[in-house]
Amino acid sequence: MTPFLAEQLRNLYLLSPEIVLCVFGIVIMVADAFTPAAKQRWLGWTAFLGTLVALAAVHHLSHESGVSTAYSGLIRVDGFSIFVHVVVLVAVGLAILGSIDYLEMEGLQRGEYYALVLFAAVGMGILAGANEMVMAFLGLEMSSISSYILAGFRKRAPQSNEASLKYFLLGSFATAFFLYGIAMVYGGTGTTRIDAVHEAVWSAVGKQGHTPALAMLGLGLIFVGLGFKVVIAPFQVYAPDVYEGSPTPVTALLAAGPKAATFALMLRIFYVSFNSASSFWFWAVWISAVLTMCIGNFAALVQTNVKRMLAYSSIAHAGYILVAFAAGTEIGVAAVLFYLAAYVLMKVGAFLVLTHLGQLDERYLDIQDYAGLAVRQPVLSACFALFLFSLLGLPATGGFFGKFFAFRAALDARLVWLVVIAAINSVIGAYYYLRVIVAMYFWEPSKDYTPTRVAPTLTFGLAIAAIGTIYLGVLPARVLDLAQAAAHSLLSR
Amino acid sequence: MFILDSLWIILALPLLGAAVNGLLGKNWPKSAVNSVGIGSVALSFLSVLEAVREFSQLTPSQIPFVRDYFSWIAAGPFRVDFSLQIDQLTVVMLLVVTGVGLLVHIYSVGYMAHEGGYYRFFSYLNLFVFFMLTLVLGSNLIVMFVGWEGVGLCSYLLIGFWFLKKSATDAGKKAFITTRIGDFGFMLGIFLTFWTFNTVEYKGIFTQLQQGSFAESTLTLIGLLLFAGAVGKSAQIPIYVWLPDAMEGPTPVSALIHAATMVTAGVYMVARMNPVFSRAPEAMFVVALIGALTAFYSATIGLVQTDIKKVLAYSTVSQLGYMFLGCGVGAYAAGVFHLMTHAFFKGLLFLAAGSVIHAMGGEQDMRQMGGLRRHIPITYWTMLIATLAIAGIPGFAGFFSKDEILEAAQSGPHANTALWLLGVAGAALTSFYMFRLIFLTFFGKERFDEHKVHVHESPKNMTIPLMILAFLSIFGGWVAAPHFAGGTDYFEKFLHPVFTQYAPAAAGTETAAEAGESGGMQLLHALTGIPVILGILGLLVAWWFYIKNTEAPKRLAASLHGLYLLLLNKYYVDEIYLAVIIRPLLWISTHVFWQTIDVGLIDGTVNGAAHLARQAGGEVREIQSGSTRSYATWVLVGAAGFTALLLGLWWKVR
Amino acid sequence: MIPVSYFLVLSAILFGLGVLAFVFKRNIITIFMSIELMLNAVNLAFVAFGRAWGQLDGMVFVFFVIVVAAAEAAVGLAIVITLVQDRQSLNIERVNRLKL
Amino acid sequence: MPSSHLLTIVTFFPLLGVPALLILRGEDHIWIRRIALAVSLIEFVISLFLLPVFSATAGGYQFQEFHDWIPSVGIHYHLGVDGISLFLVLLTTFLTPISVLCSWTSIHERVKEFFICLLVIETAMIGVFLSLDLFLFFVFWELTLIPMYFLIGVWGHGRRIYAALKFILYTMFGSILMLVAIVWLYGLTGTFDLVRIQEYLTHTILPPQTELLLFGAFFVAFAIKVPLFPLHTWLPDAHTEAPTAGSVILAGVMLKLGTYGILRFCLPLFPHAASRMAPLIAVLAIIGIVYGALVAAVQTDLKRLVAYTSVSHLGLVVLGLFAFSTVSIEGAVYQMLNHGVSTGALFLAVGMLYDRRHTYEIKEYGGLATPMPILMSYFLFICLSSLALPPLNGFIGEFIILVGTYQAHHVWATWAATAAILSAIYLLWSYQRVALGEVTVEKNKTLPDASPREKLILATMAVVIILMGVTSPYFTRRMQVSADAVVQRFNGYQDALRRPVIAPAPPRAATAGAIHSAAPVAAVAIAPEVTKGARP
Amino acid sequence: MSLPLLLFFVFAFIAVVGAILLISAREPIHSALALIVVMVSLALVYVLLGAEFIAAVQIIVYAGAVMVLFVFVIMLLNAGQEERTDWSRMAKYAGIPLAVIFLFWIAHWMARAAVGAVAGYAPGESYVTPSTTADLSKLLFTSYLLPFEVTSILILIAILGALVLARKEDKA
Repeated sequence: MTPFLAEQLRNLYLLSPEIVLCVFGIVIMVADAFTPAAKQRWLGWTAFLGTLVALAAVHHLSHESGVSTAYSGLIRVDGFSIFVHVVVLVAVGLAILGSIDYLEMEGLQRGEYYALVLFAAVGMGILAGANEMVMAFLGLEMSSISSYILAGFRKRAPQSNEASLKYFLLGSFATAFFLYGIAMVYGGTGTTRIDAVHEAVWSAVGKQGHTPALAMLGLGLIFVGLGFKVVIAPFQVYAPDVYEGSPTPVTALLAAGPKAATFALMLRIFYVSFNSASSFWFWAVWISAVLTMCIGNFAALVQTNVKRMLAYSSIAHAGYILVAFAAGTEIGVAAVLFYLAAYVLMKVGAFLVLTHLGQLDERYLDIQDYAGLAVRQPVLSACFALFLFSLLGLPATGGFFGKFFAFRAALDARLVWLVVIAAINSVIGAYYYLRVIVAMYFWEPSKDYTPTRVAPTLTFGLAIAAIGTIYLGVLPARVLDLAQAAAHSLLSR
Repeated sequence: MFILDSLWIILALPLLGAAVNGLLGKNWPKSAVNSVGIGSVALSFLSVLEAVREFSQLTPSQIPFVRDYFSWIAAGPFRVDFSLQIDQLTVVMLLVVTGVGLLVHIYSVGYMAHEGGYYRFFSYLNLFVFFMLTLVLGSNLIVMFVGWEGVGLCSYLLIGFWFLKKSATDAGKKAFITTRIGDFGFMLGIFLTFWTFNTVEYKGIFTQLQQGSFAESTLTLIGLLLFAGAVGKSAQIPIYVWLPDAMEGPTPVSALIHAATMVTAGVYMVARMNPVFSRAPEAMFVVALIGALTAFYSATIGLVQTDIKKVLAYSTVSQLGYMFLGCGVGAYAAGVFHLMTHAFFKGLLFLAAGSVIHAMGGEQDMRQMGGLRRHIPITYWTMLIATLAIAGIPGFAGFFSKDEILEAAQSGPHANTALWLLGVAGAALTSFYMFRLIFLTFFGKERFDEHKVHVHESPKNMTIPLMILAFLSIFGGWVAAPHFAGGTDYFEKFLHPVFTQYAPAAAGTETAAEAGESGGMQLLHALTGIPVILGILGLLVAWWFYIKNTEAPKRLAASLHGLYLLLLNKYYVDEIYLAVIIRPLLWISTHVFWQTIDVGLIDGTVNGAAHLARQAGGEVREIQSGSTRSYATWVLVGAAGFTALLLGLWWKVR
Repeated sequence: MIPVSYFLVLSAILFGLGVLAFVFKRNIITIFMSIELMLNAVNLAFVAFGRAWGQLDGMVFVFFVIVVAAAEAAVGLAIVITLVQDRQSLNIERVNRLKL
Repeated sequence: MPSSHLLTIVTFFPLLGVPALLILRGEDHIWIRRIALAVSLIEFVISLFLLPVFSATAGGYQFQEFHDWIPSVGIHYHLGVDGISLFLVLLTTFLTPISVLCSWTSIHERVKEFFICLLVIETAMIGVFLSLDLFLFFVFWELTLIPMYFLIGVWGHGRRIYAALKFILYTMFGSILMLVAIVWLYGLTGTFDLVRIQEYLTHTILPPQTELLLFGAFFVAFAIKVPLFPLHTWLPDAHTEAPTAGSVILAGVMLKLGTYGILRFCLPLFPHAASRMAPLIAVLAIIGIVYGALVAAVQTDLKRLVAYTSVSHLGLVVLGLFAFSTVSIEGAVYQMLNHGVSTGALFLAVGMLYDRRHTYEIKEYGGLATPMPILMSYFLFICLSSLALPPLNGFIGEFIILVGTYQAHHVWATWAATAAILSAIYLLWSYQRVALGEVTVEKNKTLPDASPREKLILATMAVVIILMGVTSPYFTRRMQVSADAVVQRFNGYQDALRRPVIAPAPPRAATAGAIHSAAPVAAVAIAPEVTKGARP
Repeated sequence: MSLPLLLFFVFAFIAVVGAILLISAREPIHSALALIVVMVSLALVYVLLGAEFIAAVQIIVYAGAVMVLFVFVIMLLNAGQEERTDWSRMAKYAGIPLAVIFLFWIAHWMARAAVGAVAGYAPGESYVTPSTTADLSKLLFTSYLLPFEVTSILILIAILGALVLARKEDKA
């Protein structure tokens, strides 16, 4: 084998999860044309299989020791990337499981849907491993453009269209900022390679005594672009609308996947490229964290639409993640990663429950509809309660440890007041989560709502999410170790 | 040494009786219940007798005779054993408690024969005897406190025995709560004692007092705090108010608890703690002052009461005042002596009054009686004896004890003329209102409807206790009689060690004014002393008013209308307490604490915060106006803001 | 010779105008066009910086941006068409069913 | 020291009942109750095995168990028992079967879930008492909330939802701050292990400001739970709306979590801050005592009344703790037990009334002694225990606390002693209104007296009340060493303060290497007064 | 003033005016045309920068393809005059002023940064660097091979999206 061929094979190997997803995506796309409507759900299973195979590929990659780069350093395969891949793939897999019956019910069962989901996953995977802003940009766009379409997948529903349009316009708007940021960073440092930017900044600091102002400006604009995607204040505005309007399984995906992947990119850019400027961006993160938590929680307090409430809740959670982000330490990275893992499970889990509860045309999303649900559907209610408790941050759930590690990281960096604000916020947040539980458990059963049987597919998905949530809540040690290793690999050269 | 070594038997018997009756007696026949009730107390009494016999054989160094049973409280250095002790003072109290207790039990068989809750009654009575014995037998303040509170409980239960009557339950509650106010002081006294002496054992406290020197102010404070407990329990000014109300209970209860034993616990306690008081003259003065004031004050109220038991109740308050006066002027023995004689004659008075009430079919208003001496002669005679005794007519028990107290107040080491005057005046009033009671009840014409009320003499099981007590009311005082003839006061001699063993050295061993005048002169002096004269005067006035000239009281009442009303309404003390303390407290609790602070302020703040949060949520959601352009503006705000922030920081650092 | 900063300032002005257009315009398609304007500004900046650094990487970036913009345009306009079929209006202010 | 898994068994045994209950059909109420009762009784018996083996003289924690849980963060599964927690555990295991029994007939709906909640709550509470790892402690602490939240919310009365939310939000507000403090403490000491933190803090003196903030965060969490005035308003609501078993558990054990926490964490870990804040806290405690009693007196709702008595009683416990004497602390611990039994019993009795009439309004009752003498006798007896009548249990605890407090602070004890008067007022008054007099409401004339099951419950409580009144040294002797240790530590700290203060050098967790130093610098700027001196 | 500079100012002026026209035009089709003007003039600016390939792509892809699409859609939807509806208050009072400020803010820093902060840049020299299409394509197919491949997927997504969105809704 020639060295060239060997290198190309290795490149392909290192990129295997994305390739697997692409292949499955294309296969589904093609198969769609030849599959009769009645059998379309098998495409969903194929997509799920795709995520499993991709996971297997990720698993295989995880045996790589140290840090490898592919395609002349454009892609970095390290523990960090692998961890984020897993998180993203879990989110995608769960979302697919939630979609199969949903689409059936809505009469939207199409191969394109799953193909788009898988392509979005490719984008997220690229984001996770990007070591070059071009790649980051492309990854971001792949996941975004797929998301725009997915958000509008329920074309019959006006709110789905609206969500799609808003997401598209604002998403592109933010992308423009992101790109301009990249341009400025490029202008300031002469490179767009993430690790090279670090060196350029560092040498500029050495020569001129400070970070180039252009790079700084660029960082600010990058923060805008990425902050938009991870839904932090004041760029959170679009999220509730989009999350509410999108088909629920898509909401699950949107709330989890892109957020996790974009956070990964943010970590790379902020922690690696602008590591030496952390005293500057720290304040941006700090302010944004406080705003995000407060806006998310306060606005959620007054929501009666549970789906929208969960959308606000995911804003609040982005705030908690920022608390860990603000720490600026390796522990902080680990905390962010762990939080993402827990968050993906509980958030997707919660939205999956809504997938079922909403019923046809997402009719039942008001809190009133869930009155006395616990009597009629005890297991589903228990499941929902579990996710809500986890979102709330009660022990024995993943959410608790997520919050705990976040607090720990922030306190470790002496961010006492930030943690206190986060703590108070999480109590405020408790109110609206508990209100749903109040409705389900304490109220008299609602008359309008007729429960339907939970489909096996969804049950399977919910079981995974629930077990995962509890696993992270009871035995977080292993995942935490992985997160720490990932954090370490992110920061190692 | 059978009983002395097992002092607990004395306690255990009544407790057992109480438990058996209380738990099992509900469905038993009355005879079974009362044999358990009486039997246990009788056995206890016999044990006491045996204990006294054994006690008399102890050498002085063995006294007080202490027995530890078990460690009851052990918290760090605060250790309390459940231990009992017996000394001369205890002996007196034991005899009184079990003796009178036994008589009252026997009496109750007849008195309560027709009442419901018979088993309950005997159970409570036995329980009372148990606690009272605990009180007097305890060898430390805590065990005493147990008995102290326990008798309070029994008092509560027995006053409210007829729990269907609101007045009865009110009275029981009032008794308990009011005495608790005193107990508050008592508890603080115990705390201070422990703080000072690091122990609560009598022996330890007294020994330290003797050996070390303690600040008089501390001792005074201890004395006053302990005395506060006594004031509550023994119904002295200003918290005597519960005792008259306590007459809502069955009469045997009044006799035993609210005359003979429980209410004297305060006196016992002061006497018991005499080493402390002896070193705190100011505390002693307060004791004497409160005692004298109460003695006079409640006697004035007794003048105009018409309820036979109320008269006796105020009389009890008054007599308790004498006892404190005695203790306060240093004549502890006299105080205890009066305690004993009072137990006899006041117990008798109550039992006899009970007999009257029994005979009258429940009527307690003396204005509805009259001429009863022909119908119930035994009751009449015994009651007369008791009245003579309480009025201090020479020869009767009360004469000896009361005179001794007044004498000490006049000429003892802590003599105080003003207090003496109060005491003497009280004595005159006592004589008056007691004879008023006798005359109204037993003399004159029958003021009741003989057809409705079938007046009958009480059964034997009621009259025999009366007779025994009458005997004691006459002769019970003679143990101290020789004193008046210049001889030895046997009672005092017996108690002498208790009050001298730990007495301050300077005070010496004087207790009775034995020296000086010759015996004959003394006797003459005593017999012609002002108290006696006034006592007889009181009798005569009462005779004048209620036999001779029955219109006189009305005229007097009319001419002194204000004073009369004041007395009749007991100086409006209950009303004042209600208006000044209870009502405001309840009002503040309800309106200020509960409604304003709890509901308004705290919950208001919390709910307000919640409301505010929701309102903030309502405001915050306005950001989400639904307009894409406004969303873009927010992104722009962020872009401008954060770039400005970053470059601002950059500018600063550069 | 033209200083690079001239290009950059031109880029900034165009970007700013693009932003202004986004918040100013009400027609969805025009708003979309303002995004294209912003992307154009970005491209200019990339090329200018690339020149400044003497590298071609900036131009490569522009290439990708153009590709993405084209893809976005395809999808975006499809979304717009779908929406207009439903709302019968191109006014962005009428797209406010989802709010609060 | 015998190394066994006894503590783990004690902690988690009740959970065994959960799958057993889950298997049963929901309608099979009889077997559900039986199994719940059996599990809780066996649990009680198991917990009794602690007693003979527990050494009264050995210091420190006994029966310790130590396993890794999340090693990379230094979180361990560390259980241990000392004289303080021993009896609290027993109290828990004792009250749970009682609660099961008292819910025998009063719970008709979702019976299975009800008993599952009870069993879970038992495990959580025992876990709180036995945890020696701060993190583990916190986990159990929070776990107690959820089942209680459901107990109140699902099986409660009228305003149950408001009460349940109020309960959980109040408590969570406190506990989240505690979590922050726990993590912060971890940052300072590098461990979550209580024993090691204690050791560390013996050698190192925290900067006063830091200590005060940490103390405050812990204390507020505990004070809310206790509840200390003015954080008490959730309690009356929670009690009033909770089902009887919920109230029994809540008053009997859950409030003790607060006082236990103060004793276990606030005092030994932050002695200086504790002593600085002691006057303030004592004043609050005293206000609580008097205020709780006065407000209790004027309540018209029986259960609310009892709830306010808890405010008063636990104020006394807090006072005892902050008097810092062995005597008062032992008294406080003992009083925790007493309060658990007495107030638990009060709630039981009140619950029995509720079962008959479905109201707590006092004016709906009156003269009940006539139709139900036995129940009312027990009620009176329990009232007497609660108003600290010697020689019943309440007296012992209250007296010891007051004696101990008085040794150091005359004025505090004097104010606190007024409780003796006030408790008599509210209890006897309410008893009078409920039990005495003529029967005023027609319905009440035919109410049945205590059933055998109720008699069994009440008699058990009565026996315990008497036993605890007479045999207190059995308990206090076993607390002695532990209480002494707290006081010693406190005194030792006072000595240490007189030595020159050495700025501590906190060991950092191995992985906690900062990748840069700028963020912490910025962070310090946020809270300079907080972190000042925390790092050399 | 040298010719390139003069040309630059001319093109820049046209571009800015085009952008302003885009904003001020009330007919979408006018805006589209204005945007085409901007694009073309930018393409000319690229030429001034020595990026002829980009200039060509700009004309072909942007002005040629993308804008045609825009115009096509405008025609398809028969988009008339912009509707005058209520202003979003947020956009009116905050958005527009802020956008203006932002414009100057960025322009200010761009001007400043380009002069001082860009390391290794010497005015005048860099203009001689050859940028041939060949060099560019070499770079594109070596270092940037992966993104190039990825764009194919991106375009696939776009096709898929257009397909999904444009397909007639079958009645469920």
